[in-house]
Amino acid sequence: MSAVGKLIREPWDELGLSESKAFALQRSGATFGIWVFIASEVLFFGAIFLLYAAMRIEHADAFAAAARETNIVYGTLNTAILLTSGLTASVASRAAEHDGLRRLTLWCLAATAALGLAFLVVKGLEYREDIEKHLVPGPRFALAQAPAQLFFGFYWLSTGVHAIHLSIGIGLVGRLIGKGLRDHEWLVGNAQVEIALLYWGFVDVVWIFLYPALYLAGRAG
Amino acid sequence: MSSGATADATTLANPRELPLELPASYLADGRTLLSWLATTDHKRIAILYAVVITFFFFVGGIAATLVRLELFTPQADLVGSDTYNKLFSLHGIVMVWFFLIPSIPTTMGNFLLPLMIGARDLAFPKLNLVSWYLNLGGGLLTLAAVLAGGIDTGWTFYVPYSTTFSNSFVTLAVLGVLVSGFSTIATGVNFIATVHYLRAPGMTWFRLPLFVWAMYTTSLIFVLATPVLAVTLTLVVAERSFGLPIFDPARGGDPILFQHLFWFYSHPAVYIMVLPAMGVISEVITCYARRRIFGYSFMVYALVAIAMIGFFTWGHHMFTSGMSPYAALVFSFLSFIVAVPSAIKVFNWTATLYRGQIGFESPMLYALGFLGLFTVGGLTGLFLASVPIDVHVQDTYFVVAHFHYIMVGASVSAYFAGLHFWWPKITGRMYPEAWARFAAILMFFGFNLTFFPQFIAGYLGMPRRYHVYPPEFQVWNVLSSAGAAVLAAAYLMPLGYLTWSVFFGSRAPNDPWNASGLEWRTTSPPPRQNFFGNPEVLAQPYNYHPESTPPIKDQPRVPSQGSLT
Amino acid sequence: MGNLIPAFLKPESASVQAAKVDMIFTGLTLISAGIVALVIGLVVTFAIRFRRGSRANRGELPSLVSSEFEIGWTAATLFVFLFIFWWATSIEIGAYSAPKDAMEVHVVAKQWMWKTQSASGAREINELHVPVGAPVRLILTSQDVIHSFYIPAFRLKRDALPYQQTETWFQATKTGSFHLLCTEFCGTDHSRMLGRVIVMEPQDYARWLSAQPERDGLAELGERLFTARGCSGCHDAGSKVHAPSLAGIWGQAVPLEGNRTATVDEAYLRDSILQPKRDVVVGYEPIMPSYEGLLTDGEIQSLVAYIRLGTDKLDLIQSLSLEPSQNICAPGQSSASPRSPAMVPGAPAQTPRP
Amino acid sequence: MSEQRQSPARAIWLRSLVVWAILIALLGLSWLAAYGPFGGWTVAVNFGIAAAQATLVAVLFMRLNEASALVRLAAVCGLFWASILFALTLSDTFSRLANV
Repeated sequence: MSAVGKLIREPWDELGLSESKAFALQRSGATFGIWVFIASEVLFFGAIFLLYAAMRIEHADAFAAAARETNIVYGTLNTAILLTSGLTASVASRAAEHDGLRRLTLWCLAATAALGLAFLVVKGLEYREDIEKHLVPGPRFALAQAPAQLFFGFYWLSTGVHAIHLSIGIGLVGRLIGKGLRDHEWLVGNAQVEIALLYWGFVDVVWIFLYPALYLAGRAG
Repeated sequence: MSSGATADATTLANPRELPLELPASYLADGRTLLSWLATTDHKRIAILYAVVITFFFFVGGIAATLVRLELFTPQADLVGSDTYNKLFSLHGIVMVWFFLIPSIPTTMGNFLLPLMIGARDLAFPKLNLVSWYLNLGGGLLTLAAVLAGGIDTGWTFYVPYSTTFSNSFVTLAVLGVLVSGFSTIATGVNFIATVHYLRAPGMTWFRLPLFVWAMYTTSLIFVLATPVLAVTLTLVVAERSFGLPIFDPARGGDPILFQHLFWFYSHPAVYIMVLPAMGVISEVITCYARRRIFGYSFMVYALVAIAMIGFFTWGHHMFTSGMSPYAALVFSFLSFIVAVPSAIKVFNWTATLYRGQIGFESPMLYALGFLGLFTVGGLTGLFLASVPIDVHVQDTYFVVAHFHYIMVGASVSAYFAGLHFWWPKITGRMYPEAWARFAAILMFFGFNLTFFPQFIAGYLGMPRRYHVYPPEFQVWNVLSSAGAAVLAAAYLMPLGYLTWSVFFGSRAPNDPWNASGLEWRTTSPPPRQNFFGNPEVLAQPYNYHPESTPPIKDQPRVPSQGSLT
Repeated sequence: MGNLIPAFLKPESASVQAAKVDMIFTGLTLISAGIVALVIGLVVTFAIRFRRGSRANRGELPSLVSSEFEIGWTAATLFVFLFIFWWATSIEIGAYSAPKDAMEVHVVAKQWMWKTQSASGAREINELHVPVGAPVRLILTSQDVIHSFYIPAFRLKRDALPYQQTETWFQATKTGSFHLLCTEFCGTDHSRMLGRVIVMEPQDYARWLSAQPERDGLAELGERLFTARGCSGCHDAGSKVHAPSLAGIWGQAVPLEGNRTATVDEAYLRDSILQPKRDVVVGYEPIMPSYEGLLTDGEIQSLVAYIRLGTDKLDLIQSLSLEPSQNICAPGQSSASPRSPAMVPGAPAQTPRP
Repeated sequence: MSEQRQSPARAIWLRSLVVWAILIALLGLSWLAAYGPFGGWTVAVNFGIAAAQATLVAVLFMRLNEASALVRLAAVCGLFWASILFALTLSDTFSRLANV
């Protein structure tokens, strides 16, 4: 069986199509599938941002005061890290389509995973600082206004959910690296590469919106 | 093979030729437990789902029985208040998330969707298996919550009761529902990709059977509504277990926001339950009326319109909640609009009967019952969409009766209609028709006796979720409880005779109802590969008129029955 | 039209709104019954006439029966449904805002009881007395979870939300005693969270009211001051500071330093506020600062009235004084923005500010 | 590696780097804008920039520009339903606030 043939799964292998056509159709189906899932995720994070919007409208002052307490340096650094990981992910996804770019693909995948880990490390440092500053909602919360606790409830929840998504992304990319190292032909044109990196891109986009929501509110004045 | 009849490629092979050199049926394709638990065959996964949801149907049913038994008298005489609250919560949670929502899509949908469009399997078979495990895992988590001591929030999990005040196992149950939500999303993605990518040659969008359209539109709701439920439940867990305040009113949180998010999912969830039912009914009515569906394209548009507009109407659950009166009017208006496509469907089914050759086999009895019950359920929905009436009957037994007419009267009737209709295809066995008809009729009358009195009790002012109630409502509750006993018997009957038929029923031919769909153009039960050869579709579905062209260019010779061994 | 439904199927109707709801309910029931009869009638007719083997005509459908038919019944249902929407909505809009002169009643729900207080000062638990024919505006809140205030005979229901206020109103048309039920699931004894609304003739109501303990609004003001000026910080039961509780001390004799006693009356309380170190009760340190110049005479009067009533009797009011920011369902405390009179409850309750 | 093999890599890098540079520049702009004198418009500016960044990532990094119409439809569906959720819920929140 050819390299492409090995990658065709049921039921795409029984459509009576030639190998290359079946492979292309399977890839296109998989891409569509992950986009449908991303649409679903848009609703998931949409609901989270809706909560943010409604609560901020109801408690504008408390939210501004609370957002000033987040560490904008960590936040901006992390945004830059994730945007850069988006770059490497995109390059990896395009390079994986070319036969001769296996090394580039692997390096970019590795860089993507590494940047993801760096993000989590920075996030961990930030969490430690937040805990030291008593920014965890509860009786020892640092700010006087009660609704400020809502902001930090949202902060911990949204960053936590995002971190879980990112960790899944790191796992997926790590799996691609492992498979790609073992089997020289596995990466080329494989739908799984594109799927993982599209998911990565979406996690990126979520953070792009979390950044102004969590770090930029209430900075002026 | 020497029979002269085999000269025509499109006819069935002689039954005596059964040991043809053809694949065994999906049931005979592996006999170990592992061959079931690790299967990627959509048909076997459908059976796995059927086992799980049947179990949960009876779990929820037992809870309902105890609730109805308790309500026989106005006083508390069977269980205490906390137990009662846990019973109706269990009933709601199990029936909504572990029976109704997965019921038709994951069993008949899984089994029939690829067969109806001429595909070998769903687009992502492994994902399909993962969905089943997620569904099972969610169910077990919820069951664990019940065994640990139960949950008493009602299926709606309203904050701040669920986050701050309830002393029951909310987190565990909520996690169970959350996990089953992921299962639902995965199923939705799978169905959508399958319909887009794996239709057989000639199976254009407007040749799809309405059941496939129903699965497709249901999947849209799966994918687009369920994530919002996931967020809502995550927030409940975060607030309850990690102390992250989001809805806590003491710190400025807004419980009405929770209700918005909850109903953004849970109203479309009603359409998740009823759209597949509509799909089943369209298949059954056309077959037993021997008539093409009246207004096929309008039926399709109606399905799509219900799935779309169904997302805009959630606020009618919140008219008395303190929501803004302006928003209430907008939601009221949209709720009236969504009733229009439902009405169109009812009229079209009725018109399909006109000039038919109507037979009254048991699936058709269920389908005709569906028509009546769905009409009553839908029209009482208009009462609830009218703000002043809703203010009176919201959270009373009127609402309980209304949604049971839709979810039980319509959806469960359709579930049984479909189960009987496709039973020969799924199991390769015929069920005892007389018993099936008796159960269908008993179910219809038992249902009406159970739930119609609840409309009256509700209008008279009996609130729902009441353990004890003012004595003037007793007569209606006695009627309702009596009906519930009939209904329970009617639900147990199919369990008995269908199980019997699996072992002792006569062998089913490939197309016992002389139906027109692609799923009947293969053996009963079908082989692992679904079809013999590559089906090609030539015409519209519901080809029941003698004058029309044969719909399907048939495959090589098909054995007249699948292998059960 | 209301007469079409037999009496035992009709809940008691005792408010202006109830009559309107019953009218549209009956109308909608008739329309629905017509549609159900039409559908079931057609299904049964077709099922009999076109049963398998009957001799009815099975030919092509007449050309009339085609997409025109579809469009026809789509338009017809849309028209009927929009008509019902218009009808229901016009009733809703017409009845949304309470009349300006409505009597005001505060309702506080908690697990599992209703506490009501009318503007005239009468305070009740699980009961509400109102005069017949007078519009009554309800301002609801909750101390714990969401409850829902439901009087079936008035066709009236409104959720009571924690830390927020909601409003609704009614005008009783019949005297008698009516169920008050909770319809939002609120925990163990949800189904026992019952009460009565007693509608009385105005003169009976006046008599009932005059038999209630006297209220002049001073005590309420005093309670706010008690919190606002920091009295409660030391004198509350849960306080860490060692200060006497003031609950129920009115009229009592208290022991003072040097074997004296004093009766708690207006003069003693006034002295204790302005010159606290003079007559300290035995067992307490003279740690209270003087409020000389910090309270006006009127404010002292209010505090005295509050203590006289009993500091443990008024938590109802306390639960109603919310931070405006936490209160988005409620009409504001002051400076309300202009509203459309058709849609929104009437002018907000002006709470007296210290 | 041969000349032919190098050129696709260079093309890939070149395009992606340009997009990345714009993204980082927008990030800096957003940061600055947060401290800027825009009053109530700061929120709009910040989220506007975020929307621009998200569009760039979705279209060029996640390759919606090359994707089939079906895939674009899926993406648009997500946005459309999210906008319904926002519009109807916030209409309630706003009109409740307006009544305070």
